Amino acid sequence: MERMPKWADVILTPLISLALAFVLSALVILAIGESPAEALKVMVEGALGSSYGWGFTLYYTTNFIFTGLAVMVAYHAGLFNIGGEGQAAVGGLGVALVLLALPWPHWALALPAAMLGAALFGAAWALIPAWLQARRGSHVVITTIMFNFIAAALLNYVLVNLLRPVGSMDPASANFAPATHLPKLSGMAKALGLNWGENTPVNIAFFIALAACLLVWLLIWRTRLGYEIRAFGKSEPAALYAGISALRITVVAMLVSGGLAGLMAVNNVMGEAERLVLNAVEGAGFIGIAVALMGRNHPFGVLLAALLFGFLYQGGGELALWTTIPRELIVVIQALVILFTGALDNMVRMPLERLFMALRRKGA
Amino acid sequence: MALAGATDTAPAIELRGICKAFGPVQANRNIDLSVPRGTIHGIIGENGAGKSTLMSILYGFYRPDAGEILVGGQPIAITDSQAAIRAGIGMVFQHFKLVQNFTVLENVILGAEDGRLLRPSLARARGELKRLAAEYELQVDPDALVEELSVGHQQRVEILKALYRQADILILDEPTGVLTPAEADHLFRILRGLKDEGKTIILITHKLREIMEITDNVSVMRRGEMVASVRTAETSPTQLAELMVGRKVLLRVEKPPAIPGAPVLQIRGLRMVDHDKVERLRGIDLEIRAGEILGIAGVAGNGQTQLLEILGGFPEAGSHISGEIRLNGKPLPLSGKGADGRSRRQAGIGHVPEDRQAEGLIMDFTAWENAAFGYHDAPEFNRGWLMDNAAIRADAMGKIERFDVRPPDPDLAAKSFSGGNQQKIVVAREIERNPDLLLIGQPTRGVDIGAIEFIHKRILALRDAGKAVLLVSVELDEITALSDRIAVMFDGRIMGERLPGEATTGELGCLMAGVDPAVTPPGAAIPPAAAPGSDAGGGAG
Amino acid sequence: MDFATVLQILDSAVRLMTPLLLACLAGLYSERAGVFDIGLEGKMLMAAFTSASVAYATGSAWLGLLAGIAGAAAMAGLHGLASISFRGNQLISGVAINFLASGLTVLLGQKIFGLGGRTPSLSGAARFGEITLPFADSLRPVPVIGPVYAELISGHTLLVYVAFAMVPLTWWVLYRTRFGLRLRAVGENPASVDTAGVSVTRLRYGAVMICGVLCGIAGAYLATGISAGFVKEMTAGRGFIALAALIFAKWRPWSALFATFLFGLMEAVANRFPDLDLGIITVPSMFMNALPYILTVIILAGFVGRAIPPRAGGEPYVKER
Amino acid sequence: DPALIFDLGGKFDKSFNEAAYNGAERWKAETGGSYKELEMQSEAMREQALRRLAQSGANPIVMTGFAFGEVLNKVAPDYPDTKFVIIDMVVEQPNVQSIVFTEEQGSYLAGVLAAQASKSGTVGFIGGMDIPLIHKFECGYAQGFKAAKPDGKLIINYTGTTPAAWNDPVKGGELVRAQISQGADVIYAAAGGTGIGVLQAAADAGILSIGVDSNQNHLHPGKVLTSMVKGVDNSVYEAFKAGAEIQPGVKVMDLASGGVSVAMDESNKPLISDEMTAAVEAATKAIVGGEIKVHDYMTDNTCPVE
Ligand SMILES: Nc1ncnc2c1ncn2[C@@H]1O[C@H](COP(=O)(O)OP(=O)(O)OP(=O)(O)O)[C@@H](O)[C@H]1O
Ligand SMILES: Nc1ncnc2c1ncn2[C@@H]1O[C@H](COP(=O)(O)OP(=O)(O)OP(=O)(O)O)[C@@H](O)[C@H]1O
Ligand SMILES: [Mg+2]
Ligand SMILES: [Mg+2]
Repeated sequence: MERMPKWADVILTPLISLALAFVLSALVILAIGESPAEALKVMVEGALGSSYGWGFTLYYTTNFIFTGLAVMVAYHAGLFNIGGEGQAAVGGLGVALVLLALPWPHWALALPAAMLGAALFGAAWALIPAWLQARRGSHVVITTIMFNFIAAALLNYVLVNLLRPVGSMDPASANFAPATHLPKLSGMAKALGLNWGENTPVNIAFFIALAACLLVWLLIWRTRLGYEIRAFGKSEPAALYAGISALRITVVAMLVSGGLAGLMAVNNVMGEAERLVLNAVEGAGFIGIAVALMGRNHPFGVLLAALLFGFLYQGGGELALWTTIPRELIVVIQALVILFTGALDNMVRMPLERLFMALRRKGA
Repeated sequence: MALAGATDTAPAIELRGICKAFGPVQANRNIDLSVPRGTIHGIIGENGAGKSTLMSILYGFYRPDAGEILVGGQPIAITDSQAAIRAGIGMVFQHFKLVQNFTVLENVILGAEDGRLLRPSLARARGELKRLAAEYELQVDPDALVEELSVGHQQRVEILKALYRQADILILDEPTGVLTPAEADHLFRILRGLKDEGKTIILITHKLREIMEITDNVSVMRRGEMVASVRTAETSPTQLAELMVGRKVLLRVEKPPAIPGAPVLQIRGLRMVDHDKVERLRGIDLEIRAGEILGIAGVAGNGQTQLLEILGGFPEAGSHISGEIRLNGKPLPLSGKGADGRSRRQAGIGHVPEDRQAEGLIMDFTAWENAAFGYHDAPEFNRGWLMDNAAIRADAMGKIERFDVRPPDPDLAAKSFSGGNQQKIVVAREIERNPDLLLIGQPTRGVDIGAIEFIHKRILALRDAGKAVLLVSVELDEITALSDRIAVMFDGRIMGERLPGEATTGELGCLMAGVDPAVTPPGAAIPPAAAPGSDAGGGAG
Repeated sequence: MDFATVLQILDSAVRLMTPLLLACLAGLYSERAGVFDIGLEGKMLMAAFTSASVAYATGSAWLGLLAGIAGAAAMAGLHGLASISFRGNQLISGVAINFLASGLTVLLGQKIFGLGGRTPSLSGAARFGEITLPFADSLRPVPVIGPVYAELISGHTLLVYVAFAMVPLTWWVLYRTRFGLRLRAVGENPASVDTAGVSVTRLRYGAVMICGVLCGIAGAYLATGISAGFVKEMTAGRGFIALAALIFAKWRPWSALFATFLFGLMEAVANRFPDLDLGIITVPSMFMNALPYILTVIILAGFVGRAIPPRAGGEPYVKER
Repeated sequence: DPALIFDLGGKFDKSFNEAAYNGAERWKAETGGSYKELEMQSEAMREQALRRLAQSGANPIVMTGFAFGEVLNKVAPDYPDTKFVIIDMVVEQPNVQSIVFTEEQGSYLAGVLAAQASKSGTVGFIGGMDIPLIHKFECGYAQGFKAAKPDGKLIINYTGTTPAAWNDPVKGGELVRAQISQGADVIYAAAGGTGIGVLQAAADAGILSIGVDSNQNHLHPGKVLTSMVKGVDNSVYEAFKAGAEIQPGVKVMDLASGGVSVAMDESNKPLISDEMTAAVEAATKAIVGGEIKVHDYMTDNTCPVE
């Protein structure tokens, strides 16, 4: 017998937590002398009020889906991958190398190759922490954090010394050839005669992200590997009993995780910047942690949470653009959302459970 | 109803109308209990009947939802364990509450220190332990780390903790589950000694024999309620069993004689040195034939776990194994490829692990997912790349029905089933695969009597279908009831083999303690309750 | 490399290790009590901000220190609330605290000072000055011991000495006092403490608050000791390095001293030799800067092996399911 | 109205974003006009910001930082009636004015001053994030220093490889101490927020430091030798003043035009001897006259002096 209905656990609790986070955010906005209502209006209009806002919101959502899925897959194997940031950065390097190495005639050819490059590079960056965890017991939380720093150093070196065109100020690679530019959603809409999201970066990678949600769902809940990943994540001794190799699951789960994080580069590097710039990931790897946790480590939840953070990111950007509220407000709101939905969710769940118990007793 | 013991003074403990709910589970329902001073009071009941909960409330570990507690006739509020300790109550929990990497001394003083600094407390405790040891035969090395002690010794530490706090009323929750008969006797001697001093003892146990042997009065719990309190002298095991389960139960299984066939499992000179370079198995030789149950008796921690794990394909990491194992005549690899759990299953070995909650089940998985655990890559559960969840569910439904798993809801998480029903899921999964060899460890640990009956029948049915069964249990009764041959393990060796008909409990007990009565004359010193280098695998029930 | 250079590098290592040591010991208290903490970074950052702000406003480094402790303690209280009272996920709570500190410091700083999250520079009594120990100058001419005393041991801010004193103190508290015994027990098996009649909740809150206080000192040192004011994100990953050091030290105080010294030393060496010339190749500065992180991974993998955390660590103590 | 867009560093970076902000504020104070300002929060937002401002009718739109180059190239043709001004980057579009500074020249003068002021003959350079733009400062400084003191020693450090390198005053201070221990007595900081720590630690240790971008002499009067000032504020001020009439094309702000200089004011007056003044003037004249060519690191990623 459950303490409360499933819908209350899965939907009501996070919604109330979210509401609490927003109430507190409003207090913070008041405290810095701004109007929460005004701020909310700017955010909602800027992020959701027009196809233009949606174009950006969905672009960020795409990033967060990839990093959120990455954290989620590792989490199911009982591994806390904080290295999405570094893996996505190195994934970007993979994309850049693939796209700059060959004269791709068409994006449709370049895209699979770039995806492969992104996933392979991202996975490779997760491999060492995974192996060290399985073989040497070095805690993956620490090693992935370290690998974020090392990735930053590596990218800096590669961009400044190897990929940067001579004479360019910018620590960035050369532009990718126009033939490799991914179709934007706005362009697709235009082909259908619609005027949607003109000049927004959301591109075909959004659909790849949606497909990734579906595939990850299949992987985790419909394949043997997923079954083993979940079993291993829930109980290591039981997995051993069943003949599930700890080394294999740790490594495979982290490879998939790193690969997903790496795939983010298809969106931001190939789809948006169309070249590799320094610090292209911009914290999406860390936001992925919050996205996965808020999404209850389910791909559908990840999708919704990514949308929420996409909204926060774009809305927050608009806030910083058009009001005097500093952009750090968004960091605070994100923190509160993570805190309330992730760490303090029992604060909401415990009273709710009591409420439902009381209701049931009365009903009985 | 009158209980044995002094009637003129107020009872040591009196509980009135105790209620306790854990969320939707009503663990204790309006419980009354009276324990006369200076008596040993037994409490029995099925798993989940609420015995531990009731005692934990008395000890201040849980707060009751309603009810009143009187100690020595005075109503007191037991808000936390400190209050219970002040009222002179001590408790030895079913799962010990010791800090594994602390010394005995540190564990004893924890929470009962004399001042802010440790040194004086430690000195005083050292002296006090010496005195208690002499007085009650409770010797333990005060500077030993608890994790290095055998379960029996750990239990002594728990008792010493209570005595150090000057407990007048001592609660013991299933203390004998992990002890040898000799150790249990030793414990009972101590308890009698304490009783003679005027202390009051409450003893929870599943073993009716112990109730009859040592208690003055006994109370029976069923589904959170106190159904009876009687004088032990005026009742019988059969009556108690009926009160417990609420129906008639067979206390013995009917067993037709075995018809052994060809050898299925042959083990020669099996040795194992674990990660810490401790030799756990010191040359095991065994043979099991088709249609035969070999029971392995022994105190937990004498290598049974390691034996099962090696056969099942998941020995402790970093261990070194040598020797020879043959299944149906074919050698089994001991390490590397082909030596993991998956390969062992493919070779025809089924395994009900000792610790069902940690190993046999994924507690967060649903019942139907668990019903395929370990066999999830079998062809009938898969369709190409994907798992065939419909087929797995259908298979699970069948198992739930045939094994009478309650509630019959395949979507319930394993953790939401009671221990007995969890065990049924594991047993169903392993037995219905029809393995050539079934390894089964502690099949009925913490399982209620009805389920025990059922599981025993299924094991026998497998045997009668011509399969080999290796049964490991710390319950001597279970071993003698089921086995066709009994091997006793001690300190990584097989001390001897007996036939169930001819071996007495005392003889097996001696073997379990490392003494061969055929070699050593009776009456020779029985070594103290120790299982050398024991890892005390007292797994959850 | 001459003796003077060695001394200077060691001297630099001492300064650089101080915030790491304080944060590492902070984490030690918390994690020994069974509450994991990846929010050391955020607590230090918050403390750096509050201490710099108050030190600027009052002109007193001491009040700044108190404010730093208060700031970090507030964050610690939040962590305690989430992970002890509400049995939340300790890792998530830590992540949230890092985000929160990172955002709040700039937001408040901008609101108060209007300098984009920076506080104005501190001077005079608003900073902890360097202390010259007695006889430092008169002993200087004595060979070896003189320079070591005058250069390496003398001449740090008070908080450096506090940090070093915390090591034996922590050891003593942990292994010689009742509080320490209970603290260690609650991180290994909270039920044992609970059944002994001691409140698990109170003990864990105590440990978490000590963690806050030490992080507060670390943050105050960053903002009012080693530098003069707050700059956004000024902790620059030191909280994570401290965490790595804690694991490296296997949650033991003297080992923590050693581990943080090693990290301080690595950074000091990388500062001193920005482009390490190895004859055949010159290691680019980018990799010298990443050296502490690379070495952390190597050390964790090669030398530490499986560091076994306190057994009850990371899990909330749940009595009733 | 004109508009100003700051780069990711934010307008209070104590560096060129802040200088741009000061220029805009000066224009506001003098003319009483108003302007729009924006701060970036992510890479993808650059284009968004440009388009939104152009659509809102802002003219001219001034932006700071090379990172806008790519985007501006793409956006500018879509708004032919809007004038754009980009600082620190050349964008060749008919409606764009590109303003670049010869930081190497200003840094050269800083190097000359450092050579004069140094008693030990050893000076230091502390950069923020290890990127080419900062090497440009470093290389100019090295050339000036070596020209004045051919056998002097120059110690170079960078704070890090992540954006955190711009905000690590603790490490900045520690680098100062490391350089002092190697004999440095004048240190040039081109490191954003980290530079604040550098100047502080230098002042604490009683040696001289050199500020960057804005005039930072006043931060520690009598302790900061000079500041290599980039006239970003002037450029923004001029652009705002010119309004929609601003001339497209490349505008090189060099020593000759006063685009870069070494700051001389009350704060550092006691530090600057007559010889120093003379040396700076001589070098300025030589650079302006073309006798001295200060090499720009960015042209070939190399520096002629070590
Ligand atoms: N901490 C807890 N949280 C939630 N439910 C609990 C808890 N402890 C016990 N229960 C539930 O309360 C009921 C009574 O459990 P209790 O442990 O008292 O039984 P018991 O009679 O001691 O059984 P056993 O013979 O297995 O020891 C069970 O249904 C159990 O699931
Ligand atoms: N977390 C839970 N949620 C819902 N029901 C539960 C939960 N835990 C236990 N129960 C219910 O409580 C009853 C008893 O469970 P419990 O695990 O205590 O049984 P048990 O026989 O005492 O097992 P064990 O011998 O393992 O202690 C079961 O019927 C089960 O459905
Ligand atoms: Mg139970
Ligand atoms: Mg019990």
